Formats: sequence, C-alpha cells, structure tokens
Amino acid sequence: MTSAATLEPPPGFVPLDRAHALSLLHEMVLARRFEEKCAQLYGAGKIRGFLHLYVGEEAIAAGVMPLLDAEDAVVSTYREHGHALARGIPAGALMAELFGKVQGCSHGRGGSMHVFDVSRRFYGGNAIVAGGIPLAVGLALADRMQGRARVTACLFGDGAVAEGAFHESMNLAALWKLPVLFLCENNQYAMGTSLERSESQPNLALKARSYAMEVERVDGMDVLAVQAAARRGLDYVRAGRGPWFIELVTYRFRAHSAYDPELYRTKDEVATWKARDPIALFTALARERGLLGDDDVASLERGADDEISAAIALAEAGTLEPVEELTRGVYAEEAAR
Amino acid sequence: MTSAATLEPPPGFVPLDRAHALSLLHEMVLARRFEEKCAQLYGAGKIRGFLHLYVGEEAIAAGVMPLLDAEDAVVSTYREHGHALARGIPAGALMAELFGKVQGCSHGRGGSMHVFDVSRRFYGGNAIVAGGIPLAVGLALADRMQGRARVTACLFGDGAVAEGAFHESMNLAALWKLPVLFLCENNQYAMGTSLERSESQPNLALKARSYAMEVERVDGMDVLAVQAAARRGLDYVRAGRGPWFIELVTYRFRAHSAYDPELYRTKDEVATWKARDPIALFTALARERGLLGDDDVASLERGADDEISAAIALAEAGTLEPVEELTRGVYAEEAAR
Amino acid sequence: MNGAPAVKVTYREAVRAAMREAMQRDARVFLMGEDVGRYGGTYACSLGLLDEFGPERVRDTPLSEGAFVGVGIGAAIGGMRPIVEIMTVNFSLLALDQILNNAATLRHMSGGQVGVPLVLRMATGAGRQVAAQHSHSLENYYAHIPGLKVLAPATVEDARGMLWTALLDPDPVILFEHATLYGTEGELAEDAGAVPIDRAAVRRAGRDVTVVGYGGTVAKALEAARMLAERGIDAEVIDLRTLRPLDDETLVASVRKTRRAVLVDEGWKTGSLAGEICARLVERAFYDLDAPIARVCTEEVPIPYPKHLEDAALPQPGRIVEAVLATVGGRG
Amino acid sequence: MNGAPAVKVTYREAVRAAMREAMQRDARVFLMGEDVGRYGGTYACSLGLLDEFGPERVRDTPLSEGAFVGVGIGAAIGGMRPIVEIMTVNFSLLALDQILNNAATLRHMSGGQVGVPLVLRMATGAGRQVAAQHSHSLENYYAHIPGLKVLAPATVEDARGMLWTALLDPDPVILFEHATLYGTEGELAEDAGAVPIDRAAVRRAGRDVTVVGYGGTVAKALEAARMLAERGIDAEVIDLRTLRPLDDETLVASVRKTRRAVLVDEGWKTGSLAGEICARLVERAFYDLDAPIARVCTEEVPIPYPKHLEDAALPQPGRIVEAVLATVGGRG
Ligand SMILES: Cc1ncc(C[n+]2csc(CCOP(=O)(O)OP(=O)(O)O)c2C)c(N)n1
Ligand SMILES: Cc1ncc(C[n+]2csc(CCOP(=O)(O)OP(=O)(O)O)c2C)c(N)n1
Ligand SMILES: [Mg+2]
Ligand SMILES: [Mg+2]
Repeated sequence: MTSAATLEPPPGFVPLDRAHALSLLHEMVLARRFEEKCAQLYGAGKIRGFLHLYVGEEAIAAGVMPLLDAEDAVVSTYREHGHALARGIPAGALMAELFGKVQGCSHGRGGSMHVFDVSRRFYGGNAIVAGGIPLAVGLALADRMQGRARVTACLFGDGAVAEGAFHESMNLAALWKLPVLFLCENNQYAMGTSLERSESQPNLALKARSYAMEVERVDGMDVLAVQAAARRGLDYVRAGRGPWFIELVTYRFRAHSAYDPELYRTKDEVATWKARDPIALFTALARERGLLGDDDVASLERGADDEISAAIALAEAGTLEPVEELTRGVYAEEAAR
Repeated sequence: MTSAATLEPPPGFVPLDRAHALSLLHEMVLARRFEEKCAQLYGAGKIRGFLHLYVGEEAIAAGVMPLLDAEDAVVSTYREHGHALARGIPAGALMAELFGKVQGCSHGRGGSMHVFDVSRRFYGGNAIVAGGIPLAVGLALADRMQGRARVTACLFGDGAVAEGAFHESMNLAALWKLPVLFLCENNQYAMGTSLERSESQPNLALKARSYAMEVERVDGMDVLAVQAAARRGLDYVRAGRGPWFIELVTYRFRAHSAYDPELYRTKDEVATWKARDPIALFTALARERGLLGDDDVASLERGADDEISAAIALAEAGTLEPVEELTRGVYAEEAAR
Repeated sequence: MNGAPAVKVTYREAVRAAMREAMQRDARVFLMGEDVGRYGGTYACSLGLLDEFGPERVRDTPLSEGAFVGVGIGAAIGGMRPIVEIMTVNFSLLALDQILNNAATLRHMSGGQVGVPLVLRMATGAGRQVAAQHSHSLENYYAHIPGLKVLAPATVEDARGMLWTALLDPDPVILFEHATLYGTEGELAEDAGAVPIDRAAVRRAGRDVTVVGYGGTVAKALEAARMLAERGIDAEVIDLRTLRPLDDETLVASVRKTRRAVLVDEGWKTGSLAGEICARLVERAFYDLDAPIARVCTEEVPIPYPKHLEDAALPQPGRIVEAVLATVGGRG
Repeated sequence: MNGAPAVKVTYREAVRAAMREAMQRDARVFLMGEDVGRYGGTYACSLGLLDEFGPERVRDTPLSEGAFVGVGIGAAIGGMRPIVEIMTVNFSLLALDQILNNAATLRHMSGGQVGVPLVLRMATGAGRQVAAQHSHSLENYYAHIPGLKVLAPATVEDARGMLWTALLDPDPVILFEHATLYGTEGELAEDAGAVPIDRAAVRRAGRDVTVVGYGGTVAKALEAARMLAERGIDAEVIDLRTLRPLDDETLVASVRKTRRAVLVDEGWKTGSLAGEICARLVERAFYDLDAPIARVCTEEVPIPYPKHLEDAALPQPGRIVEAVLATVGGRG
C-alpha cells in the first residue's frame, strides 16, 4: 500500500527464474512480432479500418496478464492486441478478427478495435475513450453482489483521464470499494496531444488518489516493476479492500494509427524512449542474471514467428460471413438462430 | 493562497463597519423573506413547476456578490433566487419571472430555474446539474482572449462534483489558467443523498486541489468568512493567475423542492444547523460589536417586506405573453421580430 | 388476466409493485439510480423498497448518469439483472454514449458473445411547467437505435407487466414513464403478471380514422376520440406501447380499415417518431389511404414555463380533433 | 461565383481554406477541439493553421467533449466566434447535453437575451471499415432540436461557403462533414464566398422520380441517377444541404413534378431523417404522389467491420436504383 506522498514502488531486487523469464519474454516478443506483421498486412490491404499498435508498451500486458486468474475479467481499449494475446486469446483468432473473418474472436464483426472473448472474460476492445471504464466497475459490482472473489482489470490510456467517464467511475469504484484494478497506460500522448498540454496535473496517480483510492506509479518499460506493482495491487483488491490504481509510464514507439504523420513529437524524443525498449531492457537483465542466452532469444523469436505465420494462414483461409446474415447478432433471438 | 495541506482560511478578526453590516444583513434578509413568500405563493398556485429555495444558504450570495464588478459574470444553478437578488436583479423582475409574466427577467419563459439578466451578466439559472460549469469556463476564455480583466463566478452544489462535466471543466480552467472563481455550495445533500454516500472523498476542496488549482474551504454560514475568502480568491483570479476554488460548507433549511418529504435527514440534524442560521449568527455578531441595534434589524425587515410586496404587486399586474408568440425566441430572427 | 380480483392502483404503485415483485422473484435484480433509496425515488416509485431490500439492492448513486448507466451495463454482463433508473429523460443525454455505444452495440460488435440484459427506466415528458431543460420527450432518439427495445407503458397494467417482461429479455430494454401518469389510477388484477412487449394495443375501436399515440398522449387521443364521437366521427385509438420494434401489423391493419391516420407525439414535430410511423404507413399502406396522414406533435420550441404557453406547445385533445376534422375533410 | 478562375481543390482543402479565411477576417473566430493543432486535425483539415494563428486561436483540447463544447458555448456568449470541432459524430453524444440543453435552449429560456453564435463541425458517417462505434450517422438527432441549424455540405463549394455563412449566424450551427468526402475533389472559384444555408440544391434535374440525399449519399444518388438514365429513367437528385430548417419548397416542387420520391439516408432507417422528409411530403404533396415514397437507409444493424458487410449495411447506388425501379413500377 503506497501513500500519495511517495507514489513510488518499493525498490529492490525482484527474484526471477529461467522459466519465468522465458515466459515474460515470450509474451512481449509475440506481441511485438504480431503487430509488426499487422503493420505490413495493413499496408497490403488485408487489415482495414483503424489499427492502433501497442509496440513499445508490451511490458504492461506481459507483466499484468499472467497474474490474473481465469475467472478475473479484462476490459480494454482499441489498442488491445497486446492485452488480448497476453490474456491467452489465440493469435489465429485475433488475426482472423483483423481480417474480418468468421473465425475471428468477435466473429469478424469487430475488427481491431473490438476484440472480445467471453470464454476468457475479455470484454473488449472499446473504441470510445474511457467508454470501457464504467463497464469494468459494473462487472466488479456484479462480482461483489454475487459474492465472487474476482478482480476486473481495467486498462485505459492517459487520454482517458480527461474524460468525465473516468472521474465518475473512479468515484463509484472507490465509494463502493469495488474489486477493480485500474491500469492507466500512460504513453504520454493522446494522439498528438501530450499529457502536459492536456492535464493541469500530469501526475495521474495523484489524480486517482483524490478519490481516496490507493495508487502507485511505475515504470511501464520494466516488466518486472510492472509485475511487482500489479501483484501488490491484486493482493489488495483480492483482499476485498477496494480498487487500486496503477499508472504505468510508457511510450508508444509507432504512430497513433495508420493515418498519423507524427508532427507532434521529435525523432529525438522517440529515439530516447526506444533506447528503453522493454524487450531489450528485459533481455539484457535476464542475460546479465544468466537466465537466458543467445539461443533462447533466437528460439523465442522463431517460435513467435511460427505462431504468427500459422495465425496468418488461419486468417487467410478463414471465411467471410454471408451477406444474408448481415443483421445477425443485434438481438439475442437472432444470434441464436 | 492556501495549500492543500491546510485548507482553512486565515483566522482572525475581520473589520466591519456599520454600513457594511447593514448591507450584508439586507441582502440576507431580502433573500430569506423573498423565498418565504415564494413558498406561500407556490402553495397558492401562483408559482408552479420546480421551486428550489436557498433558505439557510444566504450568507454565500450575500458575501460574494457585492465583491463582483458590473463587468464580471455569474453562472448559477436552479437554486438561484438568492444569487440573482444579491447580484442586483430587481425583486419585481424576479417575482414576475416566477409568475411566468412578460415582465419577468427571462420574459417569463424560464421560471424559477432559468433566471437570466444579461444586463447584469447573470447567465442563468441552469437546471442540469453541473451543466453551467463549462459555460462559465467559456465565458472566462472569451474574456481572456479579448484581453478583458473580468472574473466569472461559477456557482454549483456539492452534487455537481460527481458529474463528469465538473471534472472536465476543472481541468480546462486550471490547464488554461482561466479567470473563474468556482463557488461550490456544499449544503451536504444532493436531493436526498448525503455527501458521504456519494463521494469517496467528501472533502471537495481536496478534489479540486487535484487539478493543481488553488482552493479554500470555508464556513458558509459565516458571511464574513465567506466574504474574506471570496476576496482572497478574487484577488488571485484578477491578478491573472488562474482559477480559484472555494468550498462553502452550508445547509439547506428547507426541503429540496416542493415535492420532497425529507425522509433522508433527521429533524435533529436540521435543528442543529438551524441553530447556525447565517442571519442570526451575523445579527448577533454585529450587535455584539455595537454596529446594529433592535431598530435596525426591524427596519431592515420592514424594508425587505415592502420591496417584496411591491415585487408581488408587479408580478400580479404583469401580463401573460400572447399564445401567438409561442415560437418566439427560438432563433435570433424571430426574437428580433 | 385470469379473474383475480381487480383493485384500483396508481401508475406509481404499479411501477413500485413491479420492481418489488421482481426483486422478490429474482435475487439478481437490483435497482440503482439517483435518490431511489433514502429519498424513495423522485416520483416516489421506490418508496419503501430500501427498507425491504437494503442498500445493496436499492442503490443510491451519485449524480453520475454516464457512469452508473455504464455500471449497470457491466453488472448486466456480469450476471445481474439491473434496473437502472435515470431520474428523467432530460439527464439521459449524459448516458446516451453508454446506451448507444455499449448497451446497444456490445452484442453485435462482439460477434454475439456479450449480451446486456439491462432494464433502464426513466420519466419523460412535459406538462408540469418545469420548463425548457426538464420537459423533453426524446423517445425517438432511443427508438432509432438497433440493439435496444423501447417501451412506453401508458396504463397501470403495462406499467406493472412490461417491467416483468423487460427483465426476462436478454437485451437492453428502456421504459419511458410519462411523468404526468404517475398519479393516474387504473384497475389492475391483483395477480397481474407479465405482458407482451411487441404489440401495440387498440385502446378504442373505430371506423373513421386511426389516431396513434403512446405514453402521455394516449389519454389525450382517447379524449379527442370522445370529442369526435360527439360529432359523429368514430376514431380508432392505438397505443403504440412498444416504440422499438414497432408493431407495423396492428398499425397497418387499422389504417387499412379507417383509410386515415393522425399521429400524436409529444416529441418536437421535426424528426419525431410520428414521422417514422408516417413513413412506415406510406411504405406499407399507401394505396389504402384516402387522405394525407397528419401529425399532432410538440411545436418547434423549447417548452416555455408559463402554463398557457406550455399547453399551446404540446399536443392537446383539441388539436387532435382539429387534425382529424381536416383529415376526414369533405366527409365531416 | 463571379467568374474568378476555378481551381481544383479537395473537400479537406476547402474546409481548411474556410477556417483560415474566417480567422483572417474576424479576430473573434478561433478553432478548438481534439488534435486540431499540433496533430493538424484527425482529417488534416487544420494542418498548418497552428503555425499561422498560434495556440490560442488553434486550441488543442483534452479529451473532454462535453466540457469543451460547453466552453465553446460560453465563449460564444462571451463575444467570440468559436469553431468547435468534435472529432467525429460518434463522440458528440458526450456533448449532446450541452448542445441540446444549453446551445439550443439558452436563447429561448432566457427570453431571447442569450444568443449562442457557435459553429460546431464534426465528421460523420461510415464507409471506412471503422466498425460499430465509429460509423454513426446521427444527423437526425440534431435536426430534431429547435434552436439549432444543421448543415451537411456535400460539395467543395458548400464546404467552403457554408462555414462562412454559419459564422455570420447569431445562432448555433452544426456542420456535418462526411468522412469519405474529405479526399474528394471539385472545382471551386478562387474567390468563392459565403453560400446560403437555407436552400436545398437540385444537383441533377429530372422528370421521373425525385431522389433525395445529403452529405455522403449525394454522390451515391447521382451515381444511381446515371445508372437509371441508362434504363431510360430520368431522376432528379436533390441535395438537402440544410437538415434544419428543411427546405420544403424545393422538395415539394420536385415531387409535384416527378410524382415519385426515393429518400436516401445513411442513418438507420427507423427514426431516420428520411422518415421526416417522407412525412413532410405526405403532409404537403400527398395528392401529387403516384406511388409510395420509398426509403433507402442503413440497415438496422451496428456497422460491421468487414467490407462486404459494411457495404451491404449502407445505402448504395444499386439499392437506390432498385428502390426507384420499384417506385416507378409498372411504368418501367
Ligand atoms: C470519446 C472519444 N473521443 C475521441 C476519440 C478519438 N481518439 C481515439 S484514440 C484517442 C487518443 C486516446 O489517447 P489515450 O487514452 O492516451 O490512449 P492511447 O491511444 O495513447 O493508447 C482519441 C482522441 C475517441 N475514440 N473517443
Ligand atoms: C444532470 C442532472 N441529474 C439529476 C438532476 C436532478 N436533480 C436536480 S437538483 C439535484 C440535486 C443537486 O444537488 P446539489 O448539486 O448538491 O445542489 P443543491 O440542490 O443541494 O443545491 C438533482 C439530483 C438534474 N437536474 N441534473
Ligand atoms: Mg496515450
Ligand atoms: Mg447540495
């Protein structure tokens, strides 16, 4: 439990073994490679609509998701491929969704911004900034009212903090002491608007703190720090003590979406942050500690690439829904046809 | 300038002379008597719709309004009779509005919840909780962009703090350092919902403080304390340093509106607060200091009653707008007919 | 329904009974909204429920329409059966993003996976001199949205029975309760139960003209029909009951018979639901019409405070009569 | 307009030129919205304006649609002439309370005292595979509101000229820019100026049927007309241009001539603006109609992501042609 005064995680050496290191790196590499492929496939016209990539921010999903139980829930945003993969949605089902195929995890109806998988309690994929936050609070309320000891993890960006929906939801969650783990992915920009040009108080953990909520602020490029913070938060929430808020300071390496000319930040700034690439940072640390070698990294990358190739093959081979089914899935009766 | 740590106004003796005491008391008594009459007139069917009385909270309007210049603006709520009178809207124009007559300050179109007087820069009278706050920020922006050294005073209740519109507006005002004096009339209830059942952090000044805004919390039953705080705030805002937020702790002596059975609070609680009636408190203080005598109070009351009688006469004698003009005032062209 | 004794109840009591029984019947049902608990509901619809069910199930919320509607959506997804009360339709705009972009849309955009069995109730309408910001009738905003069902109970039976059916529905259902109805009385069987929510009702059979209303305008339409009967004109009055999906069949059957229609709607005329009904009748029964379909709607003005102007702005029996007379035209 | 040389410009450039000239002309004009400054506008409409006018007049806002629209209203009351950009109509729901309850209503409820000369721009519509939450066409929500004027420029001339006129208007004006139009090109006189905002335009004269569209559907209606011409059917195509107030005169005159109408609208069919147009034509030209008025609207489904389904959900030239053929019926 961290007070508003410090807002820094307890320092110190986080223990790590080889299996753990391999799995963390696997999550990050898979997400990275998956999305680099997505960028190509977008260029090739296989993926359309809006495509928001998570490249640079993978440590967050990789750090948090493995700590959630199957019964916990996740509510995410339109920048959710990394969350989805780390939550266990198969790369094939995700890629098929991006291709708009029936084999997609949202039956092809949603596309990149609307990834759903109820079997994994992954409730989207929401393209209205801050629009998913009240939903997460409601899922947590349902758990509390039904006496289930579950957590709902709610992810959103720094931009969401300016929206009224964020504030109303913080208040409800804190007032009713609901089991939500709020994860604010502060990549310091909302499209082209930097945090200091959009928030009078750019320390977002402090803002959450004003709801008498427990908060922490953490280096989102350090997967171990993320994981340690998430563990502290989850312990608190699981103990039934109320919500917990983590601000994860990170950076988006790529453009906001495919249409963004990136006029709002300098190449230098991007380069500085790329020097703190979470994958490179963690690889170096794991090697330093003697947990991973050259071969391991190479074989992880090969494994990821194979998984992605298989995903693309599945998506390519997938089927388009017949036009006759256009109005399916609007109401339950029809979905059940 | 008060920091978040203290949140209390500097203590001490506030100087006061007889003329000042008379005028403060006049404002409070006029508002009180005016509204007690309104309650009767509502019972008699002369006033209809929703009627929200300010009884108990008069020290706020009486303390703040005289400090505003003619060029300053006021944005208020549906509980605004006291604000309107203290701002100088004639009792007759206000009463005629409550009667729905053409002589009303909103031409009879608005009624109790929509009191306007542009000649006094009184911009309503807004019946959507928190709905006026962005407007106030916009008025301040217009002043800033046009290089005018004006202040916009923005009044709202404790209930408004839960609304997203409040938060979005606080951020914009603080981020852009706009000349707004925020006045949160914390009467501790939003209809039947007490603050501690609606806010995880019931210290509202602290909430505003999370926007890196200067804040103060003050006894809203003490007209001198209100005035001293408002003066500090106005000095800061007028100096072009940005917005200032005052939480004024007060109490509504009467029901929320004519329909409220007041199930949510005890008679005891109401009695405790009535013992701190701002008019009685101030009268006692002024007499203790030898500034006012029995006669003064009685004659102030008589004066107020005369003013109110004249207002009612004006309203009674006022005219109803012809039905043929029903669609007037929707667009400018028509208003200009 | 089945011969149980009928008692006189107010609309308000019917709403309360419906909520009470729903909470007794199903532990997943709870009520949430501004002042539904301690205050007893702005319109006293939930008076007493807090005592009976406690603050978890009769849950007062802060003034946060957007968030608490979203919380209701999340709770519905999470297995509860929330009844979320928005105090009035006027404040529902603050929740419209959640309603349109989440409640109505989640099932589809998740490819059928995420259902939202949420019931939203709100008061609607004008007629009480509460002026421009508190007198809206925005039913057509909601009737426009695929994924929603939209109801407008106009009788005590519907107030009680529609909520039941709505709570059985796997999709989001919105109930509009016209604020002037709460105090009205009607006969209701003591064991009155669920009623269908996909059918309009013929409230008065007639041969000469079809008058269509819903919610707060049904009584006005019936009053107009009485006035018309005195002039020898036999009006059929249809209560839409369900605004989405619309019951085309009942509407078309009536117009096929009467060959004339007057549509009454408390929404502003331009862009009203009455326009939609007109278009549907044109699409489905054009050749059956003997005269142009007429609309009696609210004038294009924010609702003024004074009574005489408010009355003039809203549909009234007299205006309905006039419209019918113009429609039956040469015949009259 | 007056013989100045015409140049080819994109719709996006026309919008930009309109804003630029407005800011040059009138010091009270400023632009405010999400990413209008540094980013240059989501659709690049304001690219370069920050450099020319600085951050006070090209003002990036946080993600706070409700508040910054409200701030625009306040600034308009305070003497400025704000152009507030809501990135897309999809997010405008978060500001709808401010638009309806303040912008549209303040003048009336203040008894005529408070005018709100605010210009609101937003992108609208589907067609780019951005799925269920980002593809709305909610024009009819706004066209429903007394106190607003609602425009839908479909040509480069209107994109440039309507903004000018809107800024001269003492009341709030909303411009809907269909997102698929930004890249389209047209000829525009170099000195093109203000255009009227109370008139529909006949984009193609014809004798056999009136096809009505606006914004993103005008080009589709014209394409349908070309296809119909090949079959010997001469369609008149009307571009509504102004959705509130509607230009009944132009619509009625056309239908009096053609005696048939097909209404095209990217809104969901139920509760669409097309329904309103139909009702007005019935009210004003019923006896001139030889066939039921038909509507070609968006299917009753949130917009699906895959292209083939999105295409099927939206009005298309082929569907317009079919509707016209059914309307001209026996004649064909
Ligand atoms: C309510 C709303 N307003 C605007 C947008 C357009 N938009 C999409 S993403 C985005 C930026 C959001 O920034 P942030 O929350 O920091 O998330 P990030 O994209 O950085 O992950 C904006 C403005 C939207 N989707 N929803
Ligand atoms: C957005 C909105 N929601 C609900 C209401 C109904 N309502 C009117 S006044 C009120 C209570 C407001 O409380 P507060 O802001 O504390 O002001 P007070 O009435 O105590 O002066 C409520 C819930 C409203 N007018 N607007
Ligand atoms: Mg961001
Ligand atoms: Mg209060």
